[in-house]
Amino acid sequence: MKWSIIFEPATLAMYAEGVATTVTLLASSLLVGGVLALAFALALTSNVAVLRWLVGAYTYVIRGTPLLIQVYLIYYGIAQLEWVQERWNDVWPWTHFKEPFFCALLAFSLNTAGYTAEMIAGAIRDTHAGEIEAAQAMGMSRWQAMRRIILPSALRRTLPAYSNEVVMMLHSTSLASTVPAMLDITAAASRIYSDYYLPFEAYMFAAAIYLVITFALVGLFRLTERRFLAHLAPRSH
Amino acid sequence: GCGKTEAPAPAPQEPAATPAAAPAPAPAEMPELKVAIDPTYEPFTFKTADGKPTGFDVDIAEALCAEIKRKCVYVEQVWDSMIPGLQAKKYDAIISSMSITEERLKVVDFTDKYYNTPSRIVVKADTPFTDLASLKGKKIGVLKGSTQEKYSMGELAPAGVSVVPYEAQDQVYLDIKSGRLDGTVADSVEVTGGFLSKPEGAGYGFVGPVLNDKKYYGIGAGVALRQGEAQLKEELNAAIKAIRANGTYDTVSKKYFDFDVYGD
Amino acid sequence: MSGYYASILQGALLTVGVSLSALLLAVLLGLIGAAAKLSGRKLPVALATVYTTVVRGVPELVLMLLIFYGGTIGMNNLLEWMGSKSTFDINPFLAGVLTIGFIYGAYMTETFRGAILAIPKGQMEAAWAFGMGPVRTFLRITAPQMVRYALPGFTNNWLVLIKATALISLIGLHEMTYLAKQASAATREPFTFFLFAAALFLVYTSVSLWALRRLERRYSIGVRRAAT
Amino acid sequence: MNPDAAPSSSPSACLLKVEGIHKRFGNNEVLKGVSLQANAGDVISLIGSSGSGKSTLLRCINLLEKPNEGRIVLSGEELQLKADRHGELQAVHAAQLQRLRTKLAMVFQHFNLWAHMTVLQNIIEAPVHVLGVPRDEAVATARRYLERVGLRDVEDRYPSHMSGGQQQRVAIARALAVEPAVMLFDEPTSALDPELVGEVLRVMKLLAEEGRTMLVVTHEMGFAREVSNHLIFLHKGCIEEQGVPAEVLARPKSERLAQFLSGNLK
Amino acid sequence: MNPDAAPSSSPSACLLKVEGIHKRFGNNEVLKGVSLQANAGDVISLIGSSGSGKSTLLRCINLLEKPNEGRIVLSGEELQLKADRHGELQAVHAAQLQRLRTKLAMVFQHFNLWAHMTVLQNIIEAPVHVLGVPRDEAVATARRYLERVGLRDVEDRYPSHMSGGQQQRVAIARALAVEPAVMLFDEPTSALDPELVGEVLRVMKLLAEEGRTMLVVTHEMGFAREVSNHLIFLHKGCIEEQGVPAEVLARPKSERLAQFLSGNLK
Ligand SMILES: Nc1ncnc2c1ncn2[C@@H]1O[C@H](COP(=O)(O)OP(=O)(O)OP(=O)(O)O)[C@@H](O)[C@H]1O
Ligand SMILES: Nc1ncnc2c1ncn2[C@@H]1O[C@H](COP(=O)(O)OP(=O)(O)OP(=O)(O)O)[C@@H](O)[C@H]1O
Ligand SMILES: NC(=[NH2+])NCCC[C@H](N)C(=O)O
Ligand SMILES: [Mg+2]
Ligand SMILES: [Mg+2]
Repeated sequence: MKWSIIFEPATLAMYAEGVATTVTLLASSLLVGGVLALAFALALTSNVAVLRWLVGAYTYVIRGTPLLIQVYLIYYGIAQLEWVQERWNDVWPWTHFKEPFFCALLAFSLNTAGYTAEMIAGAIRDTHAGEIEAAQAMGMSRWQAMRRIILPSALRRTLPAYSNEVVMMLHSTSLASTVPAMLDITAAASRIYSDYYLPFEAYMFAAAIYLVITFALVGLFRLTERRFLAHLAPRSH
Repeated sequence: GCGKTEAPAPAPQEPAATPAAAPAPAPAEMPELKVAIDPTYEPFTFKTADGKPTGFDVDIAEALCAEIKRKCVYVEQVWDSMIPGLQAKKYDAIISSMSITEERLKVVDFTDKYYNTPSRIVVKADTPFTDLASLKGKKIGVLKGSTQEKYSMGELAPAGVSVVPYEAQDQVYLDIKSGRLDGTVADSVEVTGGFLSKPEGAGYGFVGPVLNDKKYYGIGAGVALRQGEAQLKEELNAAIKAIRANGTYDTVSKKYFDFDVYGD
Repeated sequence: MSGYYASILQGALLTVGVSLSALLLAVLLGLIGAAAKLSGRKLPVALATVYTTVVRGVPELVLMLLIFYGGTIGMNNLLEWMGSKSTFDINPFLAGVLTIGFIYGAYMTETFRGAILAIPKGQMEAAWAFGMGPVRTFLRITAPQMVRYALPGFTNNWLVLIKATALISLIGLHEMTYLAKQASAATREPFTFFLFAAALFLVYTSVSLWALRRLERRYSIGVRRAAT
Repeated sequence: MNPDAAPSSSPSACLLKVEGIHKRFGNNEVLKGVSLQANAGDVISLIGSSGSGKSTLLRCINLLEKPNEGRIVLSGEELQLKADRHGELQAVHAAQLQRLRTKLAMVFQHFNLWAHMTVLQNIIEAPVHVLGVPRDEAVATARRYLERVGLRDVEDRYPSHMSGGQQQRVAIARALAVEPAVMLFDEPTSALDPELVGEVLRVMKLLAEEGRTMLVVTHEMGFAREVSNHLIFLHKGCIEEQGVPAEVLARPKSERLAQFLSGNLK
Repeated sequence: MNPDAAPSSSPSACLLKVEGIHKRFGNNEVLKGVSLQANAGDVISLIGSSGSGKSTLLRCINLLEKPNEGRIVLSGEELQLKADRHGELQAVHAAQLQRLRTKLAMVFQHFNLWAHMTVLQNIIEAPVHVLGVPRDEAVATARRYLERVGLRDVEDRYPSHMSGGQQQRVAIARALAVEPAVMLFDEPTSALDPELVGEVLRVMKLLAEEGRTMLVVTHEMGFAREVSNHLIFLHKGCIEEQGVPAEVLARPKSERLAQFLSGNLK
């Protein structure tokens, strides 16, 4: 065991860069994925059959194939298409496909959007029918009931499942290490491992970092849930 | 195929074992030698479409195994974890164009070299080149954990070249083809076989000097072994001498190259 | 070219093999873990809690690398230190099965524990009120109902597990993804081969889903669904 | 099924008129032409055995259930209906339906309070976001009605943290807060213990005394007798008998009603 | 809390004796020393407002809830109890507890039918697997009791596919099928509509006439008056009043009981 190497400034700096990449990647893919997911969820629960079918097929494929392959498909696969190659030097938005960060971000966003959309759609469908009827009986329009009653209630109920999804996404970002030039926590560890031949120490340290971030995220969600899911908490009096 | 190097010695021994004796432990059976390869390195180490390892390294490995009366068993490994794998005893030797460098000698042992070829910078053939600084701003892909990576990080990156490490050399070619990279630093023979001679290599060529600075590139490719395996090291050194002497080396070499890869 | 397709198909067999073996291990660990967590005894509860939190707090990939590289080195050092000559040879198949089984055992623990807790207390109370002992109550009342409550979570875990096998390509097991990656690089046609591998995964997950739905239907006998 | 038996005095006073409601679920005809009308201040009890169609009738009145036939007139304005492709009537103008619904508050059998909102938020939701009442005004009204139903210091609690009787009363306050023309109650005391039943019924009695118009599905004969001024007995989707509660309950004409009333051991 | 008020005739006839039951949940003392006894053929009604401890008392009798103090004697055999580290009593011999429980059948407030078993499987489960009755005999008995509670052609149905009233009756049949010495009923008619209430109460009346011993938690004063021969009013964990039902109900001595009974508008 040579833990001293792990705690050298240069090594720590490498891990720090990894943490920065991982956190940026996580935050931005959750943001993009979240917005997409909301739109997809509305499509999944709309009464336009084509929309339901299209988005349904999308989530089915996303959830049925490994994220690693999705990453490869977007990073290496898209690059093979001549149609894309012809325009990615100057035609926006294709120019972005040259950047590894964008490819990773795209893969992760599309992936989490698929899972999150199904989660939200499920919560929308599970909204207590009586509560919707109460809204209708009060004279709310369809969209008004969706905006005032159904979505606020559904999004709140999605929170616990979503906190799992966020933790899983954090873990998924470790796949960014398979994209060249992405130095996330795992890539930093593997760099140190191959430079100093210290697999155990390098990955142990990375695991510890992930564990800390995971706990931080879980704690954050606990607080959020305490605030937004107060109505589901057991009676305290 | 890799059938070129036949092993005439053990062959007659096999019929000698009677079928009745087969279940009993046969001491005549050749012990295995687990050999690590990274088959993304045409023409040295690569795989045929149906998944068989092949290439110059593999043929040499077969020849060496035949000499020392062991049976080569190949284990595939990503380049940057070759040495950890060796230390973890996932295999006993690395025969995959691994250069003998000072740095590696600190953690593993090497046999004598079995070939030595220089590396080169490869970019679009019409790139104007005066010195390394003229490559400023170019994106150069290299194999993670390779001598070429060490060189690029040490010399090109300070000159303003952006160096991107890849998990395998053939992935570098994928990204050159797609246009994400401007070029690579690679073994001159390998890049000729794996890229320049293929359709997507058209328009690319060497620039700059021949690269063989010992500080980065070492003294040629050898068989890497765990430290302390003196006996195996000696056997293999003898075997290298033997195949160079008995012509096997030349046969294998001619199969792949029209020049002498052994170097001087 | 077709040689590559054939080899990827071969890799698919390996994927099936690894995932099924890992599943077996995960279910076993999950049952043990759930029993430990519900036992109420301090040591088993603590051990199981550490197991589930750490495993679920660290990316699978990192755990895999840790176990595959770090683990073997550690094992060999241990063997050497104990004076053993033999080396601990962990082949990628076994490593994959052990790692994935170990990781998903933690998820299964939570699923099984939740399923047992989800059974209304009254079901057990009715059994006790009729004079049934703890073992009979588990076998006749708890276990059959647990299957139903565990199935959705189990299905999820299984689908995630299947997909996680793709990660073992990164430690060198020659399953679909690994072979697709090699074929991609060798032929310089990544799109084609990754798409092919993705399709194979989709087939595998679809078949699993179909089978598990049937199983679920069998076990939901006696369950009323709210009208929608 | 004689409309003259209804407690109408002059047609002008008629607040709610429901005519010839038919409702089928698949092949099961649940309502077979039910008519009723309520004048301002009427309290109508709706009784009948389980499955006789009481809830369905109430739900047809505010179109939570689409009837197959029938007319609904509220304060002289007829709800415009047209048949959809399943032969069920739906509102021609969504806006009209929404407007009429604000005048028809419903207290559901299972309260249907919005679980993620506090008591106060539940009550001011419709006044503020549907009727456009200013927020503080709505809050003031809400507090007044909470007090009316005997609830204090509960406005920041969530429905799930209150007892059944309390939830029931919040639901009533929520309905009252939109100041509806007509209130529809669906078994407002089911699943309450006898003491809470008494409590809720007392609140409704007070509302009746104030002259509110109510349509109440109930199993409490005591309430029907003492609070309502008209009683309707529904049987298999038809009005089997109706009239002044005390009379009808004491001397049922139809055999079915007699049998229904004898079901109680009490 | 005078044991002489209990319907005992001779001590030998005493089937179930419960003495000085105390039960605390945390700091909340829910039962404060309740004693009662039942002779063969007694039907005891237990009334009291919500939260007064009725269910808890019933559950202490068969030790589904661990009392903090008290004795339980069934058919002259005392249940051996010892305090655990939380100060709650638990059975010394698990085997004795199991044996006594087979003589004390319980009908739960929420039925607690086993969801994964058909009606028939629910009923024969305990006779076959606990009492060791041969299967066909148990099936025959089960069918007999199903008929007794007025159920036919339901034996292969799952509980969730039946109405509340039907489930309730299956639960009664399940309890009867072990031919228990004493039956414990916890609000056996909650959540039923008036017609079904009558139906279930009739079944219990028949059982009473047959001389079954029963302890019934109920909100139905009619049942208490007409079927039971002893009535216990529980208030805040104590027996506030008890005696012959008709008398107690007509002339309650305690103020609390008078108030409780007036809660009904009926
Ligand atoms: N959404 C529905 N789909 C199909 N059938 C329904 C639906 N809602 C109600 N029914 C049927 O319509 C009939 C009348 O139901 P309704 O709820 O109006 O009865 P109810 O008089 O309110 O009874 P209860 O006193 O039990 O509440 C019942 O037979 C019921 O099964
Ligand atoms: N498991 C428990 N933990 C804590 N408190 C409990 C528990 N069970 C019951 N209680 C409390 O004990 C008291 C008595 O409850 P019990 O269920 O015996 O009332 P009950 O008389 O049966 O009422 P109801 O008529 O509503 O069924 C209540 O205040 C209740 O809140
Ligand atoms: N099979 C391979 N990929 N070999 C890479 C060798 C690269 C270089 N010669 C080195 O030693 O680092
Ligand atoms: Mg109803
Ligand atoms: Mg109770």
